[in-house]
Parts: sequence; C-alpha cells; structure tokens
Amino acid sequence: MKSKPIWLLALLAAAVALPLVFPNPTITTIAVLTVIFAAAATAWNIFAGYTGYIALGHAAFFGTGAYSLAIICQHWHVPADFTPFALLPLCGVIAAVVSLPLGLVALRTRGHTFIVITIAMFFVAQLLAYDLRGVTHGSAGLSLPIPLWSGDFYNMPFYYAGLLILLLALAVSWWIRNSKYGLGLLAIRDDEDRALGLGVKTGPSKLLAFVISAFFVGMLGALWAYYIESIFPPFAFDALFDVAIALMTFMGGIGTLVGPILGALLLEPAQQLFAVYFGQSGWYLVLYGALLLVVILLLPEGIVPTIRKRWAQWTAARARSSPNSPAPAPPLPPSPTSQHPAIAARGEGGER
Amino acid sequence: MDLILQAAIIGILTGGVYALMASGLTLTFGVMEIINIGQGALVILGAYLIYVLEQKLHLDLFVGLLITMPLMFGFGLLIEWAFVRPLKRDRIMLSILVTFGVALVIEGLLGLIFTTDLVRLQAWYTTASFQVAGFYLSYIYVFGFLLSVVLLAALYFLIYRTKFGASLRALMENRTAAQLIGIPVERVSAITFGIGVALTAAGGMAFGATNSFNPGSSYDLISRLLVIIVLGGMGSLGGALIASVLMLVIEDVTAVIWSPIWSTTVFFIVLVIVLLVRPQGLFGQVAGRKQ
Amino acid sequence: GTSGGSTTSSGPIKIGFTVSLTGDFSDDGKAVEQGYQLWADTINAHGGLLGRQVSLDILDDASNPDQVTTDYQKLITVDKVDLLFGPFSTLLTKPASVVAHRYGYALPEGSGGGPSVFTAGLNNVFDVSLPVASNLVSFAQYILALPAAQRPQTAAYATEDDPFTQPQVDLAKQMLEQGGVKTAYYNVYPAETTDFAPIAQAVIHSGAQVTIFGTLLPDITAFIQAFKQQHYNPQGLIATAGPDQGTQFLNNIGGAQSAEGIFVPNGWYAELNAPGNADMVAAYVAKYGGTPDDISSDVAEAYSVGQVVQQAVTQNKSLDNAKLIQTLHSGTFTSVQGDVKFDSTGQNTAATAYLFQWQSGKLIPVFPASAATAQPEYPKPNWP
Amino acid sequence: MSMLEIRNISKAYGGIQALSACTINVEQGKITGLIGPNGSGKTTLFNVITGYERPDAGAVNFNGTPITNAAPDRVFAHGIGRTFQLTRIFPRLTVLENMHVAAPRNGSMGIFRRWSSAHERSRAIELLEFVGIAHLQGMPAENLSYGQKKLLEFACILIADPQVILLDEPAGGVNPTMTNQLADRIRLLNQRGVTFLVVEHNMEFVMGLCDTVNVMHHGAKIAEGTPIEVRNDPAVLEAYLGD
Amino acid sequence: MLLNLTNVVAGYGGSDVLQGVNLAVEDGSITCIVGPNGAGKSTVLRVVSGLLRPRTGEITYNGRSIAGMNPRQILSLGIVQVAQNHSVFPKMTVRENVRLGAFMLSDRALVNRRLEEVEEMFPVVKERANDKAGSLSGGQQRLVEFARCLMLDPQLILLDEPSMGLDPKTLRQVFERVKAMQQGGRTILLVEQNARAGLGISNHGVVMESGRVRLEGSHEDVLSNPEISQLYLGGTISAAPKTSIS
Ligand SMILES: Nc1ncnc2c1ncn2[C@@H]1O[C@H](COP(=O)(O)OP(=O)(O)OP(=O)(O)O)[C@@H](O)[C@H]1O
Ligand SMILES: Nc1ncnc2c1ncn2[C@@H]1O[C@H](COP(=O)(O)OP(=O)(O)OP(=O)(O)O)[C@@H](O)[C@H]1O
Ligand SMILES: [Mg+2]
Ligand SMILES: [Mg+2]
Repeated sequence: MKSKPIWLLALLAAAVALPLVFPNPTITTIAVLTVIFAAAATAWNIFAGYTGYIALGHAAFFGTGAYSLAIICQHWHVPADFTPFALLPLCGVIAAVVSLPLGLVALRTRGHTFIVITIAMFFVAQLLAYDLRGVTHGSAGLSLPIPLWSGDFYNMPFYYAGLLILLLALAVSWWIRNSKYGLGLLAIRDDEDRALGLGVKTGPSKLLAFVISAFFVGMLGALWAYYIESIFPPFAFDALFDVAIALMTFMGGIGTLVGPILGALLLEPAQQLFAVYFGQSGWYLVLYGALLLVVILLLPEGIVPTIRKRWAQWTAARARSSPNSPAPAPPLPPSPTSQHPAIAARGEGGER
Repeated sequence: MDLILQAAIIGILTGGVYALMASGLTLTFGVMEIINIGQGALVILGAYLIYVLEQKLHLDLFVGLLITMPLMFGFGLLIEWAFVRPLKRDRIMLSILVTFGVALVIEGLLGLIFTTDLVRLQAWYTTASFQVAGFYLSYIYVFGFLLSVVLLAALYFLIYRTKFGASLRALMENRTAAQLIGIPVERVSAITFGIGVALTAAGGMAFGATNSFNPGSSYDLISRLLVIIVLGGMGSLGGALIASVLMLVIEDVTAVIWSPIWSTTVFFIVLVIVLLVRPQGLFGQVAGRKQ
Repeated sequence: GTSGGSTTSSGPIKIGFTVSLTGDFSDDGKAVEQGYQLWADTINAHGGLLGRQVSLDILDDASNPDQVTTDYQKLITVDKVDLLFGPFSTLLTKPASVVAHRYGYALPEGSGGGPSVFTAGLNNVFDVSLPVASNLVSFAQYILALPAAQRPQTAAYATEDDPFTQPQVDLAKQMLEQGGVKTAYYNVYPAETTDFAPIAQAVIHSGAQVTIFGTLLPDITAFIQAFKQQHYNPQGLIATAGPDQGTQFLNNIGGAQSAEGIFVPNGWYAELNAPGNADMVAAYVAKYGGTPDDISSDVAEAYSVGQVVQQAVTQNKSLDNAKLIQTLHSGTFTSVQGDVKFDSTGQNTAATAYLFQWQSGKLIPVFPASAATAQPEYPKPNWP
Repeated sequence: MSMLEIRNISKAYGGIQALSACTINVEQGKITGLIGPNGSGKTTLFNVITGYERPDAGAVNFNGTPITNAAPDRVFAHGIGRTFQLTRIFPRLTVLENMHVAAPRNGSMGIFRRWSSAHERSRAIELLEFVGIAHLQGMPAENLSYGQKKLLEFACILIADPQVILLDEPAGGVNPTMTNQLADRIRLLNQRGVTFLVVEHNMEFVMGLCDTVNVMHHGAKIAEGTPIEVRNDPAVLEAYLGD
Repeated sequence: MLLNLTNVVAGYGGSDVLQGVNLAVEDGSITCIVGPNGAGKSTVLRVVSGLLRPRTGEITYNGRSIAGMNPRQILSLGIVQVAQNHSVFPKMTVRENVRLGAFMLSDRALVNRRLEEVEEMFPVVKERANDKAGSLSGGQQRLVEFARCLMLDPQLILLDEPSMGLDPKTLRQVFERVKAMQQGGRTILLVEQNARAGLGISNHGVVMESGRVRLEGSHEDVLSNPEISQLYLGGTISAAPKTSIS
C-alpha cells in the first residue's frame, strides 16, 4: 500500500476544503459537530481502543472542559472573538488534571468493574455541576460570550479548530500506535498480567493514555461550549456522549487508527440528517437505529477490521486460484458453528 | 429516626422493583456478559405491552405477564438470532452497538404507536397500601419485591441447578470446549437471551406501575441497572437483589437526612469505594489463578 | 445581517421551528406542535398572514442542543423560512436563540421562560407566556389572603432542579415565609430522579399543611401516588406543571377523584376570556378530539406565539425580522393567554397568573376573583 | 550464597496446602531442574517468586535482596523472567509485536521511541527463526498452533534477556527435535552466564539438561541432587516416576 | 476403515492449512499422528470433529460422509475430541466439568455410574470434585479433560496430545487407559509430540508435515525410519524416554 500517504493527503485536502466547497452553514454546522465527535472518538480510542479498557465516563471530561471555558470566560471577561480558542488547551489541561485522580482510582479495577466505576464518576461529575451552584449556577447553566460573526462565517473558526484538534489527536494516536509505549498498551489489552511480568509499567501506561484522552476530550468540550454558547449540566455532562463516541469507535473499528473517525463520519451526520428529515414523521429513531443494525450486520467486526479481513481473504483466495495450482472448487461458506478467527484481523502490523 | 427507618423500608421495597428490572440484565449482562444498553428500552417495551393488555383486555397486570413474558421471550430470540449471533469477535463490546440500535428502533416504534404522552399502569394495588406498625406499605412495591425474589430464585435454580444452566455456564467459559461436548451453543445462547428479555417484561410491569412513562423514559434506567449487576457481582443473582436494595436504601436515607441532591452522589461514592475494595462486586467470584 | 427569507411575496409564508418529538422533552413536544398547527390552521382559514397562506416547517430537535443548532441553521439557510418560532424548554430555547440572533431573526416563543434565556443579552427572544418566576405568585397571594383561622401554618416545598421550576418555588417560598407561613421542608432534587418515594416521605414527615411542588408531570404523579399510599392529606397541594395536562394527568394519577382539590398555576385556561381563545379551543376539539379540559397549556403557549407574531407582522405589513424585533419590543399585543407586553429582555410583563384547581373532574380558575368561575376548595378533600 | 533463595515458602488455598515450607536454592550460572507430580506446587512456587502470588510465609531473596511480595514488574526489573505453563502470549498482537513487548524497555521514555528498532527487529527475527516460526511473524499470535505458541513464549523470554529464567514446561507440546534444540540453546545461554530454573515432566529433557534437580511433593522439597542421584532416589521413584 | 479422509483441504480465514490430506483410520486401532509444530495435526482433528469445515475433500465415517456436519452432529455419531489447548470450564467445579462430558446422554443413572467409575480411576477428580476446575494445576486440569471425555463411550476418540503436562506416573495411567479402550473395541486417533510414547502404544503411525501426510505405516515403520527420526522424533533412537510403554 504505497499509495497510503497520497490517500491521506487527499483526505486532508478534502477536509480542509470542505467548508469552502460547501459553505452552506447547515452543512458546516453538521461538519463542526462531526469533527468534534470524530476527534473525541479518536481520543477515546487512544485510551479505550489501545488498552481495551472501556471507559464510559469521558463525558465528565467533556463537561469539565466546557465548564472550564465558561467559567474562565466569565471571570476574566474574555471577549467574544478568537481568544476563547486560545484558551482551549488550558481547558484541556484542566480536564487532564481532573482525570488524573479519577484515573488513578478507576484504573485499579478492570473489565466490567472499570466500566461501572467510570459511569459512576461521570454521574458524580454531572451531579456536581448541578450542586456546586457557586461556580456552575446549577441548573440555570452558564452563558459564553457570543461572537458577532455573520452566519456565513460563523462556523468556519469552529470547524478549523475542531479539525486541528482532530488532526492533533490523530497524530498522537498514530504516534502512540507506533511507539514502544503504544505496544505496551496493546499488550495490556491482550493480557495485562503477562505484560506486567514482561516489564511493561502497566499502571503509569494506562494512566497516561487515560489522561491524554481526557485532555483532548476536555478541549473538545470547551470548543463545543463556545460553539453552542450556553451550557447546562445535562447537556455538558451527557451520558449519551459516551455512548455516542463508543458507538462510533466500535462501528469504525476499535483499536484501529482511522476507525473512530470513520464511525463518526458515518454516525454523526446520519443522526443529524435523520432527525432533520425524518424527525417530524416520527421515523427518525427507527431509521437511525436500523442504520446501526444494518451496518453492524454487514460489517460485524467494525468497518476497518471487516474490510481488512475481507481484503486479506480476497487476496488469499486469489493466490489460491493462481495458475499453477489446480483450481479448487469454490470454498464452502464458513460453517456457522465454527469460529473462524480473523486472519490478520488487527493491527497495522505487517505493513510497517 | 422514624423517618430514617421509613426511608430504609421504602428503599428496600423500591430496591425490589429495581432488582426486578435488573433481573433480565443479570442474564444478558451478568451471565452472558453482553452489555445490553437496550435494557431500558426493553423495560419500557414490557411496560407498554402490559399497558395495552390492561387498556384493551382489562387484564390484571400480573396476569398480563403470562402473555407478555412469552412474547418478550420470542422477541429476545429474534434479537439474538438477528443481531447478537453474527457478532464473532469482540461480541461483548460490539453488543453495545447492537443493543443500542435495537433500543432506538424500539423507542422510535413505541413513539409512533403510542405517541409520547405519559402513561401509567393502573390497578387497585398500584395506589393501595396496608398498615404495618403505624407505617403504610404499598401493595405494588411489596408485590414487586416478592415477584423479584421469586424470579431471581427461579433464575438461580435455572442457572445453577439444571443441565441447561450448566451448559450455559460452560458455553460462557469456553465456547469451543462446549461445542466439543455437544452443547448446542447457538440454541443455548438464544434461549438465554430470550429468557433475559422475557424477565424484562416483569421489570417493565413493575416500572410502569410505579412510574409514569413514555417511550423516552428509558435513559435514566440503564446505567443504574448496569451498576446494580456489577455491584452485586457479575452473575450473582442474590447479589443483584442485595445491590439494588443497598443502592436504594443508601439513596433514600441520604435523601431524607441530607438532601435528594446528594443522594445519588453518596451512592456512587459508596459504590466506587466498595468496588475498589472488592472489584469483583459484593458476591462476585475472583478470576482464576495464573499459571 | 438582516432577515433572510423568501423574497417571493406570493407563495406561502414559511415559519420554522423545532419540537422535541424524541428524547427527554418529548412528552411536551407534541402539544407545542399542536398549538402552532392550530394557529396556522386558523389564520389560513381567515385568509392568511398579509394575505398569504402560512406553512409550517417543523423539525425534530431530539431534545438535544446540537440538533437544535443544526435544525435552526437549516430552517434559516436551507429552508429559508420567513419567521422562526421557539422550541420547547429553556434548555433548548437558549441555543436556538443564539442561532436566530446570528441571522437577525426574532425568536418568539412560549415555553422557554427560564431566567437564563433572558440574561444572555440577546434582543431577539420574546417569551409570550407568563415569566416563569411569577407563576406561583397567585397561589402565594391566595394562601396569604385566607382568613387567619384557615391559613396554613406550615408549608413543604420540593422542586426539580430545573430552570423552569425552581425559580417559581423559591419565589413562592419567599412570599409565604414573609407572610408568616413556616417552611417545614424545602428540598431540590435532581431532574434525573426516578425514585420519588423518599422525598414524598420527607414531605409527609414534615407534616406540612400545604405542599408546593416544582414538578413536571412524571414527578407530581409519583408524589400523589405516594401520598395516597401513605394516606397523607395536605390541606393544599400545588404543582408548577403536571396538573395542567388535562386527561393525561387524570390518567396518570388514577382518575378525576384523585385530582380533586389540586391546584396548578397557569397563564391560560380553556374558558379564559381572551382574544381567540374560544376559537382555539373549538378548533382543538374539532381537530384532535377530546374535551377542552384535555388541552395542555403548552398548546395555548404555542398558539399565543403565533397570535403575537401575527399582530406584529400585520402592523409592520412586512415580514422583515429587524422590524419585527423592533415592533415586538415596543407594542402591546393580545393572545389566548391575555395581554402581552415585552420588556427589554423579552419577558412578558403584562401576563396574569391564574390559579386553577381541579374540581369535579374539571380544571377551573379560582383565583384571582376577577377570573374565578368557582370558589377555591380549601382544604383539599382527602384522597379517595 | 545462592543467586535465588527460596526460604520456607508456604501458601495455602482454603484447605489446600499448595506449598509448605518449601526451600530451594538456585545457584548462579547453573541449570536447576524442578520436578514433581501434578499438583505438587511447582507453578505456585513460580508464581510466588515472580510476584503473581503472595506467600503466606517465607521469603524469596535474589542476590541477597528480598523480593518477597514484589510486584511482577519489579521482579522482572531485577532480572528474573519466566514463561507460563498454560502459554500466555498476546493473542491479538502479531508474532513480531509479541517479541517486541518483551524486548528490553529501559527508562520510561517509551512514548518517544518507535516500537521497533532495527537492532531489536533483527534479534527478534533471529530468535523466531531459531524456534522456526519466523515465517509467521506478521500473524496475530492467536492463530499459532499450540506448540508454536509455546515456542513463541520461549523466544519472548529469551529476547528479554533476564539474568534468571524460570521455564514452566518449555517442552510440553513441542516437537522432540525442537525440544533438543531448545535444550541446546539453554545450554548455550547458560554458558554465557544465564541461570535457569526449569520445570518439566519430560525426564529425558530434564535429566539431560540440568545440573541439579529438585523434587517437590505436596508442596515441599523431597529430594535434591544431580539427575542420577535423583533418578535413583526411592522417594522420587515412589512419588513421581513410578516403577 | 472406520474413518477416511480423502484429499481434505482446510484452513482458517484466507489460507489453506491442510493441503490435501489423505488418511485412513482402521476400526479398532490406535493411530498416532506425529509431526513438527504447526504441521496441521490439530487441524486434522478439528476437521474431523466438525470444529472446522473442510474447503474441499471428503471425510467419511463408517462409510458415511460427515464433512460439513456441526460438532454436535458428529458427536452424536460417536466421535469425541479432547482438544489440545486447555479447555476445562474454569469457574465450574471439577465434578460439574466431568459430568458435562455426558451432556449428550439423558440417562441419569448411567451418567452417575460413569461418573463414579471415572472418579475411581483418577483420584484427583474425586478429591477435588467440589473445587473450581480453574484452581487445579495444569496437569490436573488436563486429567480432568481426559476424564471428561470418558463420560461418553464413543466409538472414535480423537486425542490431541494427551500426554502434555502430565507427570510420568499419571501419563502411564492415561496411556494404559487408552490401550484398555482400544482393547474394549474403541478406535483412537492420537496426536502426540511425545512421539515415541505415542507411537509405542499405536498400531499405526502417520507423519505430517506442512499440511500433508509425509509418511504412513505401522508404528515400527515410522519409528525406524531414520530420516523421520532425525527430523521429528528428536534423533537417536536409543534415547527412548523412560515413560514409553510398549
Ligand atoms: N488459586 C488456587 N486455588 C486453589 N488451589 C490452588 C490454587 N493455585 C494452586 N492450587 C492448588 O495447589 C496445588 C499446586 O498447584 P501447582 O499448579 O503449583 O502444581 P504444579 O506442581 O505446577 O503441577 P503441574 O505439574 O500439574 O503443573 C494444586 O493442588 C492446585 O490445585
Ligand atoms: N485459528 C487459526 N487461524 C489461522 N491459522 C491457524 C489457526 N490455527 C492454526 N493455524 C495455523 O495452521 C497451522 C497448523 O496448525 P495446527 O494447530 O493444526 O498445528 P499442529 O500440527 O497441531 O501443531 P502443534 O504440534 O504445535 O500443536 C499452523 O501453521 C498455524 O499457524
Ligand atoms: Mg504447573
Ligand atoms: Mg496441535
């Protein structure tokens, strides 16, 4: 696959050009939300995908980032211009700092217990947003400065900021996947105890991945807050956020580099558009749910792994039917009872 | 003091209702380890089915279960066959996707059929109560509690005392080995999933009789139900009951002695502490040895 | 920018809005849609607006701020609607108003009355309904006006942590405390609460004579259920919302008998003598069936939005949104909920709060005396 | 002083005394064998040494430093590596990636280092070639046959380069010819100074390889000596070899 | 011939592992397959027991084609497999594990009788009957698996490395048991890396290499073939392990 860099460049160019080619604010609105989710899913995948720990509490960091920006803007009287964008990394850092003790505690557990602890942490965070009225104004929510940009221009800065964060997250994800550290994370996913016995510092490794993903998600929360310009606890800390990014990641292929992005590209616009076009008739949820089900039926391991597997099978089949061996009868369909483990079902392995 | 006692009693009874809602999940999540995000939607579906029977045929809610549970069982078989079975790899995680999709479809269809008006199941025992030691106990909660004890006991019997249960546990632990000793793994999975969904019908009845609901009411439920299963210990049925009761007692007592605002927070903090000390849950088993 | 919108002056006028047909607010969404629809039907039957037919462009916002943002963008830039109406709830009105503001659209609305909507410094939001906080004022006044012998000594308050309910309860509490009614219990509970029994228990335990709830339909029915089970009979029971939902409310609490004596504040009721009200009620019954009592106040709130906009547009003889904003800020209007006059933040200062009570299966205005069609029942009879 | 001293280790699970006051010494630069009937506590002892289980009593010293209760990564950092009886490889990593997990990771700067370097890679391939699975390097390790997994695990621990290697049944399921090669490799490494503690039921392998053999029974050592001594020890014959 | 594989091609995912395997197992014999790691020995057993579908080729059992049947159908024909990788059910008790071996039987009395026999035969199974199988040592688990397969009284037994992890004493016991089963009229297809011991109790030897059968013959033929011995049996014939029973 020598053409890979070219492909990537083309995709990048398309992403950059998108709002220029389709300047309609409705499209760019969906694009803004999509890059936010794509970046969040990518960040989540850095932790959950590589370590195999399914965290369903990242909405806590999204909300932390969102509230951080809102509170900072209020206290420092930040003007409604590009300044808040410059504050995004700070909000990410705040989320990362918050994630540190949470990760320290949660990562002492594994498997289902871990999932439930992250859910619990998310709820505590949401409840705190309600309860700490002094800073959060409770259920009355907070407003952010409202930029006076024209409707046509308005989405652009948000889109490019989101895209930048996405690229950054992707780069970090790629880098980790190709680092010694990332290999350690994957080893943790497969067999944590064994990894520990081979000298992988499992505790710090997991925690670092957790904090990195929280940093990005926190930044995205802040970006989102500035975009929506008002935040309320149930929206900033939204349990469905976690479900959404997990769905996107699973759908695209957990643990793969571009899977989360593909999942987001598919699901977020689909959801928005289905609500717009089928919402009034009442079919929105049915169709959106059906879309999920159809995709998973067609691509039962997620988009990227399934395609990779099909590709491998196809090339292998082609190799089998190469001229010097007698053409075998068409292979039987795999027995439904037998489990055929995927061949080369994972990993950028082999290509490197 | 009186108030705390009363809150604790309410907590115990409401805990029974939660255990009932969680009973289906103890199978699909606790035993099969399928993260059934659709559980909440299935509870609501169960409630609507009973609602229809009550409205159209004037069936008693508990009698209605005799119809809705088989219906939901069939529905469970269908979901398993169509969506869970094709998942080969990462089925535990991908099941989140599938069950979420199913939940959306259910919610959407319920919305189309029943509109989003709030409804509630009515029967004489949904509002009536009887007095014990100066305190009123409501029939529906007592009935719900009893039903959940009965169902969980039946489930225990099924899983730990029958050949079917043994084959199910075997299949969960090692699918290939289970195949090799002749366990029809697909049929067992399907039936188990079906039973899990059927039990949800009972939970739905209890939910609908104690809460107003509409198709969108499921969202607050699912995370609490997942929490119950893990706190009780995956696969532990008594654990599920005790965890629900514990959860509701803590919340209810906190609500009256401090504030409802903090009740859930306190519970979640207790939860985190308990799970840090016992990651396998209250009654869960530790994973095997390393060798 | 200034108002977008179609330039053709012959086709129908497009009015866009979103409703929550799915998600958390979905139980109210349908009523809002009905209200807007009834208004459009009425005006179309009477020759339309500025002589043109009105067509509604309705989207589902899934009770989600992201979707609201996308939806209003689409209404403005793709559908190019002429006018916008607001969605349901404070939480969604806020993001909608920001998008509308960006394009210079007015956002008249009837059910996004939480204070935070009006503090963002936007000039384009107009809430035609009663300002939320003063909703319970009439009840407080009524209680304080009771003869000393009858006047309750203690009150219990429980409210959802919601920008719509809590301010109302807090204001009523303040008034009653000043009037000498002691607070036996006050608590705020999270909007996600599904288990109301302990709160109900605490209210019962407080032994308060009147109970004041900041609720929506699901929670008030849970409280009533618990009170019935515990045989607790407060002398007065009022909830910010829920009892105004007509038959839905009755079905949820188990029939009209259980509703007897329950209060609810509102800016509207079916028999209210306000411009267009009788027409709307008739149209509702004709179109959706049922009785006037089935009509949720969400319907009237939405209908009023249409009426106010209609008056302003007619006065302007133009669909121009800048003009519309100006006119809305300056004029006085009428609606099925009574008079409408906006202050600089967009809240309706002219609205009257009525106090209603369920009596013999009907929701009847009982206070202020000018509007009352029956004497309030006090104390509330025991549960059946 | 022995390199690895295991003193009076006891460990009970409920009613089962897996180890009872077990004392074993592993001398530096030697290949020490550990045999005993099924369930005699060999694997449990490995688990105690490498920090996967906490003993109820007793102590483990490594070069004089106590390492009792040290976590597995600490034990590994001291230079003690092990394999598992029921092979534990990383199933979803490729064979080559498996090798790199074990490749020495010095310092905590892993995040700034590529997962593989040319040097590591060539070492990994050399070892994979040695155990005969180099052609499978791009395969997810879960796709290997049983014996191939066993060999992969063996190769993994060699690349990690520990001072002491604890092998739990390295020859189980491995082809006899390959077993002989493994033995050769162990001897070679041993000559270069690596110490081994080997658990194995293949007597030919143990007797041909080990300098000293310890025999365990019911959680305690019942015999120790050269292979010949042990083989003719009546207690060992009775408990282990049978007649 | 009880079992016949003709030109069987099979594999996982994309590639073929078995590339045309021909194999015959005589009724009442013990046949032992040996070969290097990854030769496809276990794959042959999996194809026979139905865990893996052959891509092409024919498998007949008692003259009847069984290719493509699922494991349950094949089991009900009287073919039972003991897998190579550890496959006890770790969280179930030892007794539950063993009892599950008789899952296909519905005669309770028979099952109980067999259970008693098996427990007599292997003391560990009895002593640890109520412990979780996962807590046993590696060798003990292996024994439980073997005991489990004895619960059915199958016609054809596919054993994948029964010797692995067993101490010499136990191993001898197991092999004696295998021998006894053959004498009782059962047929055994064995895969063994402990090749000399395995071939030692067999009538027939098969050497596999790279997915093909390299050599087939009586066990003496195989044992005495110098090249095979060098390549796959660990060289010098004289060093036969003490554990072999002839
Ligand atoms: N976690 C545990 N729970 C219960 N019993 C255990 C546990 N771990 C080990 N045992 C018991 O301790 C004893 C020793 O087991 P161990 O695995 O150390 O034996 P071993 O010498 O390695 O045997 P083998 O040669 O079969 O591998 C066995 O009886 C085993 O059942
Ligand atoms: N699940 C699988 N997916 C892909 N390839 C596999 C799978 N299982 C086995 N293989 C490949 O098939 C070949 C034969 O495997 P098999 O398990 O039959 O070998 P074997 O002869 O039993 O070896 P061993 O003596 O090590 O048990 C091996 O090269 C292996 O890599
Ligand atoms: Mg062992
Ligand atoms: Mg094999």
